[in-house]
Amino acid sequence: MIPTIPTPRALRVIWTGYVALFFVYLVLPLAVVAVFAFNDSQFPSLPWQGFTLDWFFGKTAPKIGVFHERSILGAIATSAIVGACVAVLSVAVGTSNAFLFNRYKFRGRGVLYVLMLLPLVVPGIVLGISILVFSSTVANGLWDTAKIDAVFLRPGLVLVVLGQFSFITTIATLVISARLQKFDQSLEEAALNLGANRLTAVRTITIPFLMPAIVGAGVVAFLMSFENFNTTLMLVGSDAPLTIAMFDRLKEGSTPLLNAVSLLLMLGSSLLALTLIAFQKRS
Amino acid sequence: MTSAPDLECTALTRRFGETLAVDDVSFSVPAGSFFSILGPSGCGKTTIMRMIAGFLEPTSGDIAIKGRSVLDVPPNKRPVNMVFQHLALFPMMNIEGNIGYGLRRAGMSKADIARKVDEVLERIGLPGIGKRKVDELSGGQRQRIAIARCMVLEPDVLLLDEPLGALDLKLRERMKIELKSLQAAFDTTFVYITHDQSEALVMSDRIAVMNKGRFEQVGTGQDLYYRPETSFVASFVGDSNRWRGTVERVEGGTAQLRTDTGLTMRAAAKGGAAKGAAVDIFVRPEAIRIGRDAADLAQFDNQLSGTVGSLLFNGAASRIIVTSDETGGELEVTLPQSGEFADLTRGAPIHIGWSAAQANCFAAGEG
Amino acid sequence: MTSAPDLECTALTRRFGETLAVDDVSFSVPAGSFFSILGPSGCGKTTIMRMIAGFLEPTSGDIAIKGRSVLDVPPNKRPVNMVFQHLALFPMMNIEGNIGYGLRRAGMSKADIARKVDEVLERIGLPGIGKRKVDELSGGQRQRIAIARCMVLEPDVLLLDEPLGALDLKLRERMKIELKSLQAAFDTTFVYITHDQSEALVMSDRIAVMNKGRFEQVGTGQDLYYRPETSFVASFVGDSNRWRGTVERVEGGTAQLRTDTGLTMRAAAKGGAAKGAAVDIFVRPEAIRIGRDAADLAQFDNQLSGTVGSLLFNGAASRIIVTSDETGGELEVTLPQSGEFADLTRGAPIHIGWSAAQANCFAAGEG
Amino acid sequence: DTLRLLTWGGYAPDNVIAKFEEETGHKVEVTMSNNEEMIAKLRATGGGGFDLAQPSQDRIEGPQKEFGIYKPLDMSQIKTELFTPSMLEATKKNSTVDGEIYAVPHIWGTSGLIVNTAEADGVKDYTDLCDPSLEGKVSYRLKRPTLIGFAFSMGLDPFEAYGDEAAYTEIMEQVEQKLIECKPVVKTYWSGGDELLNLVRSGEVVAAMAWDTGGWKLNSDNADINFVAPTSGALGWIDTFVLPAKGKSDQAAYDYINFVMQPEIAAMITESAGNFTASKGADEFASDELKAQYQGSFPAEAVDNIKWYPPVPAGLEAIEGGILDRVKAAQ
Amino acid sequence: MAASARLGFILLLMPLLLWLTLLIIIPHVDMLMLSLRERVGVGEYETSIANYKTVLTEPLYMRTFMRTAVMSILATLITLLIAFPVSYYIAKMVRGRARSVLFLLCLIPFWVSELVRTFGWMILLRETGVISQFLQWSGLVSGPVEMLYNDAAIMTGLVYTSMLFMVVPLVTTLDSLDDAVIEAGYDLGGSGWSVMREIVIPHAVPGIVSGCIVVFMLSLGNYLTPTMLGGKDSLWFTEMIYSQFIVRFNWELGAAFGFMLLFASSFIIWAMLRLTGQTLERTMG
Ligand SMILES: Nc1ncnc2c1ncn2[C@@H]1O[C@H](COP(=O)(O)OP(=O)(O)OP(=O)(O)O)[C@@H](O)[C@H]1O
Ligand SMILES: Nc1ncnc2c1ncn2[C@@H]1O[C@H](COP(=O)(O)OP(=O)(O)OP(=O)(O)O)[C@@H](O)[C@H]1O
Ligand SMILES: NCCCCNCCCN
Ligand SMILES: [Mg+2]
Ligand SMILES: [Mg+2]
Repeated sequence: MIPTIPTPRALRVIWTGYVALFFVYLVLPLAVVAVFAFNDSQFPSLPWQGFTLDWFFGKTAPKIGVFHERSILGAIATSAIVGACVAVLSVAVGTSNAFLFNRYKFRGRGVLYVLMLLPLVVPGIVLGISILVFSSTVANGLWDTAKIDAVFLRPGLVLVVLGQFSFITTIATLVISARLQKFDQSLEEAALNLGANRLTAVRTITIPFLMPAIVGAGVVAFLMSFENFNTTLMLVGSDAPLTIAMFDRLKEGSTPLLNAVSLLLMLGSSLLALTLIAFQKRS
Repeated sequence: MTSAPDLECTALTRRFGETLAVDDVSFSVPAGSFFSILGPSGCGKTTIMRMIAGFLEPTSGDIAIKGRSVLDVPPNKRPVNMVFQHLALFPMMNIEGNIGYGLRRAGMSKADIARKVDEVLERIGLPGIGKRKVDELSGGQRQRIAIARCMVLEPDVLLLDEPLGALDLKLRERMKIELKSLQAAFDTTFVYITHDQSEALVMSDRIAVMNKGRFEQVGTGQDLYYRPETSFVASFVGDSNRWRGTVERVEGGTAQLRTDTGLTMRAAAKGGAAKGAAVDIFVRPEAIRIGRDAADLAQFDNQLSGTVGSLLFNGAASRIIVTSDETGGELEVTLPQSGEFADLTRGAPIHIGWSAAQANCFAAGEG
Repeated sequence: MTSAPDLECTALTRRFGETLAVDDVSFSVPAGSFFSILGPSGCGKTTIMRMIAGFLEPTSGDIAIKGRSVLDVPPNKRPVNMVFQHLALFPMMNIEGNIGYGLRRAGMSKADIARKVDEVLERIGLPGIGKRKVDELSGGQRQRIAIARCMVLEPDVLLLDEPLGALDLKLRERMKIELKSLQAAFDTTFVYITHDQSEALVMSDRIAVMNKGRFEQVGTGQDLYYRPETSFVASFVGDSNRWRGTVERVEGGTAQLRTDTGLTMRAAAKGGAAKGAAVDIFVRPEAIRIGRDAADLAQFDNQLSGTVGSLLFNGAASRIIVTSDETGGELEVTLPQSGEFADLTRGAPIHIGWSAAQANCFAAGEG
Repeated sequence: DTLRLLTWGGYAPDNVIAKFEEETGHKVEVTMSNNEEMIAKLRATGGGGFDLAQPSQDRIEGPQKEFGIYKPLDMSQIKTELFTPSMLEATKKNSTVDGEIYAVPHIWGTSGLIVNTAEADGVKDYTDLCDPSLEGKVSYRLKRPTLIGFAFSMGLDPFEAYGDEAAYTEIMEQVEQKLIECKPVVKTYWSGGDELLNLVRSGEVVAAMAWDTGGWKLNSDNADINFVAPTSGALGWIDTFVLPAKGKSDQAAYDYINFVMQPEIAAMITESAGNFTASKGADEFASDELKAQYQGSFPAEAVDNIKWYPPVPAGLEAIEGGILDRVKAAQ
Repeated sequence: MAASARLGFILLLMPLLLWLTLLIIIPHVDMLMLSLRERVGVGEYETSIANYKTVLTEPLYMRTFMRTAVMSILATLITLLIAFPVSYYIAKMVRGRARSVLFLLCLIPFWVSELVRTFGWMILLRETGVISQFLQWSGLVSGPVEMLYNDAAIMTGLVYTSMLFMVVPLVTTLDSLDDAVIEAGYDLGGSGWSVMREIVIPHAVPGIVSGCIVVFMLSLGNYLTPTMLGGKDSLWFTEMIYSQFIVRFNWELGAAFGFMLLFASSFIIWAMLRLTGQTLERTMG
């Protein structure tokens, strides 16, 4: 049960075996995705046709590798841009929210807090359509009344960013709030007491304290944006982020090209996560 | 008086909604002295300190430093600094960064800051630790850094809010003595708040005992301990045997009392202890003498025979609990340090006595 | 002896990898007594207790309860119960649920459980709080519930692992006395561990002083305080002035010493203090007498004149620091409770003396 | 300028795009889609977000009337001489709304059957896909062409009923019955052309309703597999060029149309998409193999039997949608 | 000072209000209004509850709706059952480095998108896929087996995708249970099972609830897993929303569907919170 309590050996063995199986279950799908990126076949499946790097570096059809596939590279860039925008926006608003809820007691705070949590329990697709409906209403209204064509209110990257931002901000707020709650406010008072004004105190003391959470929230926001599908699906316009582009491809049939992209994604996010862990350890 | 006191509070009052946290408190602290405010949790100590530091506005009253009112001065401009209860050292900076923080805010040059920081580290006996991180220091060292961080700004008054609260017992004992000598070294006015009477007694020049937002008594440690003026002070400062009782007779400064438990005794009447009044009576365990024979104690105004109920051996601070034969009431009595009664056993008959002057009685309070 | 002791540990040893946490410890606790293990943090106290409770297996040695070895008995079947340092009350149950937990596990009927729970709540002076939640109780009340939860199971031995550690000072003082009377009321064997000497001294029938996995001395509080057998016990139990020194001469049980600071003194030689040996010397502050005149102290083996360095007023426990005229070394001396020297001022000349019997010296340890 | 092109998979191969960019200096962004999603996207954007789209010719009049998502073509910008006249005329006719022309043809082809004759020799018509002996080895799309195809092979004429919602509903309900009955035989409903090809190539699927071009591609690898025109007739479609209402680079769009209709370029597209184009003379450049496959699948009577889609009137899609959902949900 | 505090308050309040009103509240209100609109002709609309009537009277929609809800609840329960022993193992049975390594391992699958994870399952489960081939190779089956395109495949995928969101809150709450409390349970005579039932599980309730809420939400709102792994056999509610919006151009009905989904998820989450006496702030915040 816990190491200090004598437990029957059999139970211990069964339990450990179960956990081992669980990890096999976790790893298996990713492992096959990774492995078949190197299969020299048009279809990510057995039999093994031999090892190839064509799905990464191939230049000629049908085996055009990721690094020569313009549309995939473009989609990665789009995803990165969207992710960066979402990360910056949601961390900024999240930090502001964290300060608001942590520092001020005001009427309606409870209601606002629950409202702030709500995007977490709204299905992503509903978030997507509600934003799509609203922005279309506004855009159509502008067009009908003033013949103004508000392009940014039509499906496209702006809406994708807003749609993802609408729920990722909640997560950023929670992550940053959690750390701000651990902040000892007397540190700020100490700074005031030592001659800093309010803004300087926040800048020199509170923000450095929050930094690990801010960076953490930023990375999490970026990753979540990068892999978001449901909300994006409803809001995407002419330039699709990677998940949507891959989904469109997948509808056209699986090819090891998708395995190759997936493998790169795994490597990318592992790298990001490791950097994050290293950063958190350091501070 | 020629020079104004370093700190002077006049009729200071602060409300939080219904709560009257600080209630018409006035005091002044002469330059270079160590002033403590002693009181139980929630009595308003921190509130006073935060008003002085500028984090709270008084509801009414005035705060003057070196004779000039500071009410309109924002906290970052007041010539007072504060050592916080949990020290509030900045964990994201090293020691140098912490001590230099105030100097940087004042716009001092880098070189000057470095020099000053080294100087003050020297002064607190921790030279060369400037590059260390806060969490690489021991509790006592942090304590000193927190003080140095303030002292480097040369404040007129240093405020300390229970700075020893977080330390363990043995370290706290040591730091009491060290704090006092740091104050002497810096020669600055210290205003110290605590709920631990022994801290206040050991370190302070003067102590204010605070209760429910008001100062009950201000004086030296001896004043408070030997000459408490209120029932609260008598009970809060030092240990006492305590009874509720009524006055049966008053004669000069001495009252004849009967406790609710049935004991009769003579005590020094403080305040208006009129006949028939309900009073609180306090007798310190060390004020009670023990004898094997009633005759040994003939000189005392109050005498009692009983049996030893419990032996609370605690080295030099050993006590016994004496159960009165007459009423069954219990009294704590300190054993003499001489070890004369070390051989007492549970259930042994014993006689005790104490003088009326050592028993204080006050009009009964609610405390 | 006719009846086996309630608890007997024989050559108990426990290693954690390289660390020898408990090193060949043997002791026995007679039925109905209060046994304490006193030692600094990390000395192995908790390890002993967890072996007794069954949460750790001894590397070697035996544990017997009422004469029967319990090594093969799992923790939930051992006739001992434990009060954990942070109490470990079940926050998901109310008080009744907590106290009744063990009884439910034993399969007792609902009605009987309810009756027993009421009974024990009565006994610990908290009748009628069965329906409350754990977090609606004060620290002291929780303490008592934690004990009641165990006592309702009528264990042969109750183990207590620093149960007062989390309480504040005043409450701790009160609980010391209360714990002792609870033990008397339940008449059960208590094994109590603590690093606070005053807790151990006040409550225990016998105390084992533990250091680095070993028992240094086992005895009553008086034994430890007045007759320490090792340097560690002398320094850990009670306050002392302490020097390092060398033996210049030995005469019967008395040694002539010179401290590293240059003081000479006569002390009771404990253990093998041979000529030339390095020793630790301990003198309790309350063992030193003060006089205004050197002549008043003629009867003492050791005498010294100096000046008052600091006054540490603390009511009955007031001390002064005396600076030796000769060597500049400092000694802490307790002021008599009589208040005879209450008028001393800083810098006043003073004489002090103490007898050789009150100074203990031991072969120098590392402690 | 940047040309944002909304088109089908295979219609804008990389080599063509590269060549176009090189010759005109425009940049092209390609989004792959299908009819429904093309129209949905354009509807959501009010006809913005793209500069050129390629819906089928039957999907122009209805959506334009209802949502106004296209803009009329300026025929003077289009080199009409590059088009096969009959196809140009047919498309113009079907895409004229309020006297304005909205579309010109690009690629045409048919839907029919892909059959692995070694395994499923008996499949000659759509309804043969329901043969229980093929259980777990059949696939088709769950889209409107399937409904139409099944209707024809059940002896009904859905095109006839286009104007009559009640009659159309009745036909569709019969088809629904059939498809639900057929469901246990189906392995999965495919959604993208290459997905189906993979299924057939790996042997997981032996008979399917699909586009002709896929069958020919498979035939090149495995002679057993080929496109078969169903006995009730293949369904003929023409995918077109239209200008979204709020497209911003009309010039680039016209340039693109004129560029890809050149015979050599059109042949490159045929190579990639597998289908013939409306470019006059491009067939000469097409590979002999493809021509042979086409002729193999389409004997003369089969060509005559092709059922060309008339424009879809508004409202039919709602009926079809309900049918499709019910088929999908049936257990 | 009071004035500057007030200014600060307003400055901090603005982004929150803008975000919540413009991206959450108004869009949902607008969607509600859209769902209450009926198309009566080309470009003509009027207010009515016709869309909701359609939802309630068309058995297909209700069936899909119920099916999605039931499958999501099932997926939540299965995830909980699988994750609990694992979380307990990580939180309480291993120590030190191994512990953080195991915990990190749990997170790894979630460093890639759901699409990739689902893709992995497709490669594993399909008729010519890895598992089928392995079974044939090992002689357990004689011919290829199709494991894709059925409800079991959907369940596998849903549980897989949700695992993290169950394991993390469970490990966190179990971690906060002091070992001494478990030891006290034993010390007072408890056995493994009774300690688990009376102490560990009651303590873990907040974590269980928050895990279940998130997992349920994610399953209900999932689109990729049912469409890709379920193939012909699953109509998921989100798929219907998608097809109403994208394929049918029927935004009005799609909006009504969206509201039904929102309502279902809110209701079940509310019921879950009520039943366990938790609040949203406590479990999510
Ligand atoms: N910001 C506040 N709002 C409302 N009431 C407060 C506030 N700050 C303090 N109080 C109340 O004022 C009273 C005095 O509090 P204060 O913090 O000054 O006590 P204290 O003597 O410092 O106690 P402690 O020793 O526990 O620190 C208490 O009753 C407290 O509840
Ligand atoms: N599970 C363990 N693994 C390794 N070393 C341990 C373990 N438990 C205890 N120790 C080591 O054994 C020694 C004794 O520890 P123990 O907890 O018994 O001390 P303690 O006297 O109870 O101290 P404290 O007063 O701080 O509670 C310490 O050095 C400790 O680091
Ligand atoms: N490979 C792309 C095939 C495109 C087919 N368009 C078909 C339209 C059918 N209505
Ligand atoms: Mg305070
Ligand atoms: Mg311990």
